[in-house]
Amino acid sequence: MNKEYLRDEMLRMSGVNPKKCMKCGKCSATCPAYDEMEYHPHQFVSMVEKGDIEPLMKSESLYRCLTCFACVDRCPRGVEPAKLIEAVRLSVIRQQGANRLKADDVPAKLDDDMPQQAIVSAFRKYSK
Amino acid sequence: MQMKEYKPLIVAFCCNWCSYAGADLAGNNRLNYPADVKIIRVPCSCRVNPMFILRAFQKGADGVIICGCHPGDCHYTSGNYYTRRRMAALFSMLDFLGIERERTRVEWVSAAEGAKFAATMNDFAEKVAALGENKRLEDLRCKK
Amino acid sequence: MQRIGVFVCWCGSNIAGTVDVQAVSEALKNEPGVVYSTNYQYMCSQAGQDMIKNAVKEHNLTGIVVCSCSPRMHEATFRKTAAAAGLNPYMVEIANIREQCSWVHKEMPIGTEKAIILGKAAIAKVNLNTPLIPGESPVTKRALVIGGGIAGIQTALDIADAGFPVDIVEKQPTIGGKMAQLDKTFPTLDCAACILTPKMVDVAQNDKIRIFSYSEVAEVGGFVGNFDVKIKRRARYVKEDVCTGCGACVEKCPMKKVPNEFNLGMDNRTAIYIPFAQAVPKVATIDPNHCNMLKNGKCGLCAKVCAAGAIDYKQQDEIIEEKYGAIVVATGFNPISMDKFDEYAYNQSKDVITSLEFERLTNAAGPTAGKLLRPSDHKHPHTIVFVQCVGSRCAACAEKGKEYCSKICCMYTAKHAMLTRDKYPDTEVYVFYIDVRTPGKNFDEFYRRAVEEYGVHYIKGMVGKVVPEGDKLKVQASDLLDNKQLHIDADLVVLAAAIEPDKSARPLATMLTASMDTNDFFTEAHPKLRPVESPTAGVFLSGTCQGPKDIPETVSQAGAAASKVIGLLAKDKLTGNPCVANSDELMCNGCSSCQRVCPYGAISYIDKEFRMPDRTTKIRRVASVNPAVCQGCGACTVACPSGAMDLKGFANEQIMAEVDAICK
Amino acid sequence: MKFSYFPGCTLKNKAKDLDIYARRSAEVLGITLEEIENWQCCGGVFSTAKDEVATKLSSVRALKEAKSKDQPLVSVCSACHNVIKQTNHAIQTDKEFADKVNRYMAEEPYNGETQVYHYLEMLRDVAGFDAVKAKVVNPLKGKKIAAYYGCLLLRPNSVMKMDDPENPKIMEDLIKAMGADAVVYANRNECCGGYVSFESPELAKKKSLAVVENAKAAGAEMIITACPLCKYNLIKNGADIPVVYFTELLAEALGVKEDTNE
Repeated sequence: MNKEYLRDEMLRMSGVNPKKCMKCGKCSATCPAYDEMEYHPHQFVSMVEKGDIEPLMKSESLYRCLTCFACVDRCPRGVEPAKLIEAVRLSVIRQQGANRLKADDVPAKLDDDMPQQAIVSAFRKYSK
Repeated sequence: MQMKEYKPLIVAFCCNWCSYAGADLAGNNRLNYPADVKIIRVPCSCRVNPMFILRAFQKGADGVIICGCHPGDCHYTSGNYYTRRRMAALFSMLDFLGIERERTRVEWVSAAEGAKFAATMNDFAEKVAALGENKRLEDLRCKK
Repeated sequence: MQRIGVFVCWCGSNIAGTVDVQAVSEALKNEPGVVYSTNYQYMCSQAGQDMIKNAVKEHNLTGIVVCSCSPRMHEATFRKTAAAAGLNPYMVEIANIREQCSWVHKEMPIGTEKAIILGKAAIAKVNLNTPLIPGESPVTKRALVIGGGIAGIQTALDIADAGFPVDIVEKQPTIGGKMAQLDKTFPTLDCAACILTPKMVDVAQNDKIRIFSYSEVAEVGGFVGNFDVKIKRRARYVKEDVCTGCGACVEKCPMKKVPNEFNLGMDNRTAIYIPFAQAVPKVATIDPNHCNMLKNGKCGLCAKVCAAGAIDYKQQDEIIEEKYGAIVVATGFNPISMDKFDEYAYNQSKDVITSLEFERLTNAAGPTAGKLLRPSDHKHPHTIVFVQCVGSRCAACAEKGKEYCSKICCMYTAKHAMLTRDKYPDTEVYVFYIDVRTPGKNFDEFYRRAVEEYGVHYIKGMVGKVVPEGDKLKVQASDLLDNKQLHIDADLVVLAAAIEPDKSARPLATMLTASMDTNDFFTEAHPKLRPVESPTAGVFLSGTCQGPKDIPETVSQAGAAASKVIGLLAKDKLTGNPCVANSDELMCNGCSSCQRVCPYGAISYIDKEFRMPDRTTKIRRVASVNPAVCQGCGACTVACPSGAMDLKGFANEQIMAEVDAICK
Repeated sequence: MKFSYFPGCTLKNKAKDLDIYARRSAEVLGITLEEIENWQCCGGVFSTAKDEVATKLSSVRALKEAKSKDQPLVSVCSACHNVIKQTNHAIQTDKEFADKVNRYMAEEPYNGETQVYHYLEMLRDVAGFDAVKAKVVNPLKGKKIAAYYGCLLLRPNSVMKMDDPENPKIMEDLIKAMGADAVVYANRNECCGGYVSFESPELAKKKSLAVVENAKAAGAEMIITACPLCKYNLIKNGADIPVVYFTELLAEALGVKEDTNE
């Protein structure tokens, strides 16, 4: 896919300007899911800026982001990396047949105490 | 019938510290721009009273441009900010009166920007010429 | 009616090549007011100038128009010529037919036509010119320095050295400022006290310098050369001229639990105190918020033990009034509050400290007598994490941090890291940085020594979170080069807090009508060419009040500010620019619009008595321009709704006449 | 004072305690909660994508209903509050989004007029913690309680504006008002692992334990939270001190916990 197109699409969806990044790495320093991620928040910012988005789309990292907004709040430049991750993730699951979580898979993952909130949130994050 | 070639009449107000010096630099570097542009020197762009601009249009000017130091560089610290605000108000009023937006302009030209000065004047003169003669505010009593 | 002479210059072929100078001088002959018109090869030459002088006499000229090069080139020359011929120099106008005509137009007819129009505009203006005489004002030969840190000290010493009296106003009980709190100074590692305190003594002993400590500037009036300043001397409840600084009172004071601001609250002082041993002036001060005698009339021990009888519980704040010719602002900086950065747990753990606190912790005169011990349990820290850029380069939101680089942090952190490793080699030291910025003489070499010789771990990345748990500080950070998240159990975390201008600067700027930027740093008259002057005449800038600076830079700026002050005070009279604003009192309606837009505070309002047609008198509030302060920008002339305000030399009528001449 | 109340799906099922005690406590404090009719699930997480519209409509409908009654909107669940408040903010600040949303709204458009409160903000700003303190009949004397905020209550701060996101004190102030001791610990605003517990329980476990350990190290005997998912994660991953909803504790302090005639 065309790099510029993909990048512009991500920027439009997220409303993020990755050029504001000063590459301090505080987003990745603050990320609670860092060790579970192949690409880290600061890499999302720099790779999206370069249009290097396809590797991100294929990465499991998309589903490890907890949407806790710590990177958004602590970024000294107001870059908001979580919004970029969300944009890339959405652009994947919006593709046909790309749902990560299917209704049939849910029962196996449930336990008695799991709140509804967990299920609906996971659906929002993993499926379209 | 052969029309006489139309030449616009353009008045440029230039602040003494930046834009007037920028115009001098354009001269030093022999950068051409139309002779239709006549410069009036003012200490600061904020010295330009909207009355001067109205008077120019009244007397038959086709375009008026105000040049000042770049925002933040004003010799008098904040004069060009006043210019920016005042001219925004004036230009919208002129627009209301039917004087096209392209006939007025505020431009920031530093003392080092001779090239920018010439380019600005070329562009402005071209745009004004394209609009043709300005009739709206001309006071018929001023006609000889 | 004026009698105007027009002098068209050929400038060799520079003008004559594209402009028919003969035609120009002919065409301008018949303009209103013109009685003489000629042209010559080089008007600026001696022969050309003589030609003008002779014409003035011969034709009884009252005004001169020179059609030549830019006024920025030779306006001054021709004004002198006019003056030599007995004319007022401001009766000369230049039509710029070189830079703005012959050099930018190629064809002779076009150039000639434009030159004639420019000449007409200049003639139209001269017809309305009036002789202008620059105002003169006397100079009070005394300077005021506001702030007694290293910047203020150096400026005062340099001014006094040139023989002018100087007063220093310092709001703390002692001069010395931030530098007095520092341990060592980069990149030479000499001790701050060793180089600062002799200067403080010099100030104290200099008979040209007066120190108003524990004092603040309360009001500023007047203008360059003639400032009237009110200084509030806060009551210190100790007679300054009687106290010997023996310290007996401090020893006996029973109120020993007052947080010591000199050590940033890391230990306590007494209610009557001398901030530190080398304080200047070395006199005690009673803190009225903590003194039992002042609060409820019980105690009075210090008065009993004071052999000199210096204690005076009845002392009151006092306002003194002084006159100054120049004012130097040296109000300095403070580290920003860490309240908005609690991801670093500054408010949650005593062992998360700022760099200035670290400075006190390692200072021999500090709370731990120079031993590096953790504030919480006084144990020696074995792992120290330094975090750079806390609040600096922060553009996310204004209430959190500062958009600018604080400039000094990279170097002092390298110093702290190096000194720690030098004194305590068993300590692991980590520095988390975004960039290491070390532009300065021997600065980068210094930083590299910290890395290469002292084994400080420099890691590119930021700290995201500090979690105090047990007696450890769990530091979570990123290592961008290794693409790893690090977890370090630290004993001490040191934050390089951004610096900001002192809070007193903003109200002071208002009093001085000196401009500030959005960060509350004072703006300089020109960022490159006039870096130590404020745009407000007579106000000069020294040190960090103008922007982040280290000590060498501060000292050189302090000296530069002093030299500007000396240059001003050396004059007996100040000659102003006569092209200043001028209000027609009869037309002024007293609305204050002009006052609000004036960047210099040159306009004030006075109550003036007017005689009415019926022979009664009426008092009206009218604008009055101080010609010594006005710089002649003309902002007020446009703001004035009644048309009362005008600018000499660039009057409404004159500019209108130019417009008319061009548009004819 | 009357509030429109958005309970949310979990509060009708697994987190009934959070709901019931919130209602009872509000009553004691003289606040009426009117449950929004036909509310729909908020979706649990707010998508920050500007072009994501349909998933935010349930929040908009609730907001619009509150507006029609001229009432502020309150919710207790952190997730519901986060989604509703972010949606409201998006409508207020992103005109394109507001236009798209309003294509789904019959008749009256909605432009972000409703004021959105979290129950804690309602206690602080409307009832006042002093009033809460005055109504306490069973002061929780001597209890060392740690507030767990998680991420959703506080972040993103530019939208939520509830408290200092790095050093919040709203729940600590409530704990003090109830007569207990508030334990302050750094991880109280760190994520528990959230919905990722669904996919990678190990990650959730690590994060949850870090919170619990930090609270315990600071001396906590109990953790309170406003979020069903936080509570689930902390308990499931082995919290060995009680984790309860703040409303349950509030009801206890106000003396309405045992009153089960709902």
